[in-house]
Amino acid sequence: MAKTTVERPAEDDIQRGELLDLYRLMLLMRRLEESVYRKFHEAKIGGYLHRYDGQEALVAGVIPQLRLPGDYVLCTYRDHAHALACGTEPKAIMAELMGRATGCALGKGGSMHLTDPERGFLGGDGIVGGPVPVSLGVGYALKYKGEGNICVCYFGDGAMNQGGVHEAFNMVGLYKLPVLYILENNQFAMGTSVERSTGQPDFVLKAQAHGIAGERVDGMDLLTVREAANRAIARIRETGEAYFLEMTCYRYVGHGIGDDNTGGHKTYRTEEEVAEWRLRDPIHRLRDTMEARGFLTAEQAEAIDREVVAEVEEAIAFAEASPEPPLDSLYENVYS
Amino acid sequence: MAKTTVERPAEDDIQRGELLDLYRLMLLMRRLEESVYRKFHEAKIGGYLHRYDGQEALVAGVIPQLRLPGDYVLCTYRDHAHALACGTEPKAIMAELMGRATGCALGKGGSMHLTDPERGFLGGDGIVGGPVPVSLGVGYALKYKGEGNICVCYFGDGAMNQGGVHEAFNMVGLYKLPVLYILENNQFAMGTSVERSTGQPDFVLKAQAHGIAGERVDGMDLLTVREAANRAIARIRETGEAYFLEMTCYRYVGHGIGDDNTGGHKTYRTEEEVAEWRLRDPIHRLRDTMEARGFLTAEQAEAIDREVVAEVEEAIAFAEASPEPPLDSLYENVYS
Amino acid sequence: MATMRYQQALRLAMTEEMERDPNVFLCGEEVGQYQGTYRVSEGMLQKFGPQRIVDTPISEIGIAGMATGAAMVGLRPIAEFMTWSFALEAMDQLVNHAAKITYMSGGRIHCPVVFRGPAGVGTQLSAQHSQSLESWYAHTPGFKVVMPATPADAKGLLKTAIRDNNPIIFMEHAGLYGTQGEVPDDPEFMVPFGQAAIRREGGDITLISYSRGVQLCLKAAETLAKDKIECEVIDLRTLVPLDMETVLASVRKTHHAVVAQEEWRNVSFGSELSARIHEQAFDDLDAPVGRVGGADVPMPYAKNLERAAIPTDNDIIAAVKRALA
Amino acid sequence: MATMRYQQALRLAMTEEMERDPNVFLCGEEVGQYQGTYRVSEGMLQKFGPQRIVDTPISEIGIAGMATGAAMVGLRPIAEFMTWSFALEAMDQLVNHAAKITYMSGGRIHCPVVFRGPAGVGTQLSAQHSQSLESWYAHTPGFKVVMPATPADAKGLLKTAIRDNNPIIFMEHAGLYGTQGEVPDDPEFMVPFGQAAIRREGGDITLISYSRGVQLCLKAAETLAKDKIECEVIDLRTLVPLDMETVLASVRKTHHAVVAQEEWRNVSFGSELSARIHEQAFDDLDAPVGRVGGADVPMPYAKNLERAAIPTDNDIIAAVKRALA
Ligand SMILES: Cc1ncc(C[n+]2csc(CCOP(=O)(O)OP(=O)(O)O)c2C)c(N)n1
Ligand SMILES: Cc1ncc(C[n+]2csc(CCOP(=O)(O)OP(=O)(O)O)c2C)c(N)n1
Ligand SMILES: [Mg+2]
Ligand SMILES: [Mg+2]
Repeated sequence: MAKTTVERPAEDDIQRGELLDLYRLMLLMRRLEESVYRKFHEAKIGGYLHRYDGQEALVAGVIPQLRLPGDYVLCTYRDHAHALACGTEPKAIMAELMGRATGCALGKGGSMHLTDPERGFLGGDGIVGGPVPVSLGVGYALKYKGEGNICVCYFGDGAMNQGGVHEAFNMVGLYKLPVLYILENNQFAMGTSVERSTGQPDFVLKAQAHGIAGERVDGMDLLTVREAANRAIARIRETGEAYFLEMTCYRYVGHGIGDDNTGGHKTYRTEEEVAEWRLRDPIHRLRDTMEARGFLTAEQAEAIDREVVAEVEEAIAFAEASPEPPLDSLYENVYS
Repeated sequence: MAKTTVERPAEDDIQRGELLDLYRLMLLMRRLEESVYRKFHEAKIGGYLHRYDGQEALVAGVIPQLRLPGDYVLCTYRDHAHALACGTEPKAIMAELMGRATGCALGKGGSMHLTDPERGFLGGDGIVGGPVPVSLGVGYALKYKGEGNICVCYFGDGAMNQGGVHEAFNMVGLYKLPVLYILENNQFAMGTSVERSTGQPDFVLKAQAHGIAGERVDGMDLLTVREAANRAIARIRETGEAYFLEMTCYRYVGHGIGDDNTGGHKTYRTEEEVAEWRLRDPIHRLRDTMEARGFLTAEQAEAIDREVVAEVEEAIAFAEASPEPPLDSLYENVYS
Repeated sequence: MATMRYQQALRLAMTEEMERDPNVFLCGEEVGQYQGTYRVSEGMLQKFGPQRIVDTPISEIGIAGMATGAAMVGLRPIAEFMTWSFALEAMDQLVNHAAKITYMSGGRIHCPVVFRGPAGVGTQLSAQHSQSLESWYAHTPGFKVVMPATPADAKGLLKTAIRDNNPIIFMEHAGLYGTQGEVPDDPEFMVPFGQAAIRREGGDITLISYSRGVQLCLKAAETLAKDKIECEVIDLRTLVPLDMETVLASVRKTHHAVVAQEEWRNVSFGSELSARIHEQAFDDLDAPVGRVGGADVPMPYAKNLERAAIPTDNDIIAAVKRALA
Repeated sequence: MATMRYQQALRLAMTEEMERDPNVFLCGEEVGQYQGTYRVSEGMLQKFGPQRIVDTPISEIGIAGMATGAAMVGLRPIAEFMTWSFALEAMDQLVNHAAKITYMSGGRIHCPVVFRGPAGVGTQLSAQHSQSLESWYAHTPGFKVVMPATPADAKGLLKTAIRDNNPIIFMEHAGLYGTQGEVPDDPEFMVPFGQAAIRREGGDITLISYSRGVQLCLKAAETLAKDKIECEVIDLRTLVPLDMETVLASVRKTHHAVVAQEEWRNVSFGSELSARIHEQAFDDLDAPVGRVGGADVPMPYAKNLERAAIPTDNDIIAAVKRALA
């Protein structure tokens, strides 16, 4: 993951350093997401575009604890934060969003298909539930190779209603594979709330029904997520068996750029509801904790923010200056 | 269902009459199944062929309690018994098995696709798990029409590993639809035992995870099945909500004609295991009970058996005497 | 007659049919409270209520089974796929159930269901969301395959589909939703299946297409007219049933043909059409039938690559010139 | 050289490749303890153990995902579908994942996986179990589509498939499993993709097919030889990549062609082949390319109807006579 440049005190305060890194990472995610709609409206970015604002702790609390490369990460189309956490350069991400030759997928994937296999990031997936059957295969391969690595697979609450997810869960439970499932329960699948989409809302029970143990976690608090993920990862490395974490969280913006365009979100939630969840913002919460513990001053926070914003602007400049993919690459990569 | 012609005592003993009917029905199922392999080896029947020997109580204990027509029945390719219980003539069944114009599907469906919609039998399905998503639609339509009818959907233990089953369960649980699910847990999916195919073997829990209540039932005992089905049906008609019955049972013969040909079953179970289950045979068990209660004498039992065998032979003769479908029917029924 | 968008015409067709027949209902993801991902069903939940406008979980197998099962017992469901790409999840229910139940039951069970939703390419949705696969459905006996090119056809063909007693694959083009056109408001206005429309008459060459491909053909025809090349443009409307009479009559007149589609070109509907024209009008042809189709690659995201992957009127013009050379 | 059955040749190919490369494994329903539904993997569990011969639940989406995911991180899985009809359940994992991941990742992720299993018709399995859909896969960019007709090709093509770095659709014909033939036992014997085999030389007409269709063509050719009609019979071996050179060279010599397949005829691989021959050899053709295919109906169960639905050598003979008339 990106390293902070804030000066450290002489005495090497690991915990402080770690928290600063995570704070910076979450802020980088937020600032990057805040920039993409602007670029979409400037017609620099096209297609579907899904932001992670509000869910940052689910990624910052988990991925930095992995061994990358070695372990693997799979996620949905809402994948910008995951790529950042795996260490993909903001430049390569922004260039991919703009469909440039310098993008992490040479401009062929776009927002929903960021990828960086050398860093263990197997990419986003545009199909709801799609990464879960794939995680079964990745998990099987990791067990097969026997090097003690694990696979982390992110997916949404709406994906719990995909049959393929249940087939894969059952097989992962049956074969006992080293996969950590992170359910990004942000309360909605597009405009459909969890209550309107499931016959039984306890997702942990759905995983247990296939032989995968799990628990529910407050996904709005980085330290809570980090602690739960730490336990889960240790347990998986030790037992080789899968674990399921349902993370309660919330997406601040519409489902995707289209949702905002249509104002569709007004049909499924109120501005008040969004405002209430924003009060639990994981970035502010971490900042308060760190300030309380004397890990971070207002000035340092400002500095980090300026840095991060600069990094995003730099990525944008890089992407905009990058060439489009050559036309003859159209027929390349269809086959290996 | 087929009526018995055994004389009744003057005082109308309903319970006795009912039990005799069910005994006769189960015996008819058994004798019919015993005849089909013979006909296959005579090359009168082709394709796949799956027998129900040993599982008769799952059908005899449930379907006769339905309102047919009105209610609907869906099941798997192992469907001969279900058709008989719905009242499809043995002649029409045997003719279908032999691919004759007089078959219940004009010879176009065969063993796996017996059907009799006018009697509420929506047919067998060659796809594992296939009937379950369909049952969601049938259940939705029954609720939509609001006439208090229900759908009964049979499927196997192996089908619990099909994603479509989980999608449908969740939606049936969400919409609260009048469907009775009968899991024919005969311990194996072809050569794969339940233990080797699921990450968590409590199937009732899998249904509950989607909001469908259920229980496990001894499927080798007709009276137990009948009582459980009676409660379940009443409950569904009253609440309009689905219910799930996992029926423990056993198939005496190979998975299908192919299994017997290849001797494949020797790879997954012993003759001793089969013999043990045969000791719990539902037909013998009912016969013993009825003899004990003085409902049935050895002579009457013999008479019923002779009758039933004659009925099967008559069906065979009818089928063999029936014409093949006309060649120009090949292009008929592709569209309605 | 009223001027409306393709999208509104679809809504009007569904609304009229639901008013006419209480057995018709609509189910799919976000069709109700959210007012439709592409606004096709906007307002219908308020009008018909939750029993007839059914929001579903993200469960395409469930949606397809729900529609198929309900159709088997007498309802007339309309199932919306948020986009046709997601129907890949439901392929078993579609192909091994909906399309075959009538045949397997010897005609005793009917399956009057419409599977509809947007397909089509062109807005950088990238590989997983940019395929329509009409060729797959046309290959599969039991389906009728409908692909309207105009608002009037969107209404007339959808009404015909809803009243048909068979499983219908009704593919809309997301890129056409916004297009305006005259639409008859007569509630009995229907467009029959299997009757192609001649969108432009011409004697030099026959251009055959469907869905948005028709627009490309008309655009190409206009340009070519300036060079005194007169194209006859045929809109097939339905791929199954297929109106070969209209196609052959035109080819016998023009002696040249180009078939155009946005979908992948290899082993596609265009292949079938080309093969049939060669088989049935071989001696009338002065040149082999030209084919224009999408590049045989998963759709790339980058704007310039996507543009290069999708056929344009210029590709059609080039094919016409090759055919007439 | 050894004489063995098609089925044994497949087993030999998998066994040799698994001995050669520890990253190769086989997963599927009943491939292990049950010894394979059609005995293709008989004895392999005993030889390679449960980690490399993996019995799966009846979960085709899971099987496809397991193979795709494992391939993405460096293993070389072989996934068996008990029959190809059941791949309908897994279509999203196959088409929207396996076939596209390489392209979507800009070539950074590879997907060396073989999806194999029996297809084919002819034993009264009725509608849901009687379809191969090779046309669907051939339509989809990203797949290579392989359909061996002989025991030697079964071995040589499967070995090439296992060593290929792309998702391979490897369709066997259940009706060919029992056929005997000479098979090279050299562990380096491979049959390259995209090289058709001329199974019989002849100057009057070119018959092009694959899988069991090749046998029908050879049978028809024998009969026709008695009437002094010499057929050249081409076995394509792989539908993607497609060896048009061999096809065109033959057609330029014979000036007549018939394409034959057992699969449904409408919008099929045969349509593409016919279209291409017309496009690329129009002036060499003395008659339109004939097409023979299965009846466009869901497969009926009754023996007489099934027989009528499946093409025979007589249908090919009739097509040849029409072409030469
Ligand atoms: C199989 C499939 N069906 C439908 C869609 C369209 N779609 C994209 S995202 C989405 C909502 C998913 O919600 P959830 O799983 O909760 O993830 P979130 O977007 O909330 O992160 C839908 C319906 C899709 N991409 N794939
Ligand atoms: C989707 C699908 N996969 C595989 C098959 C092949 N198959 C037919 S029956 C069967 C076993 C099913 O076992 P179970 O569900 O327990 O039912 P049972 O045969 O025991 O009654 C299999 C694997 C199929 N018909 N459909
Ligand atoms: Mg969500
Ligand atoms: Mg079973």
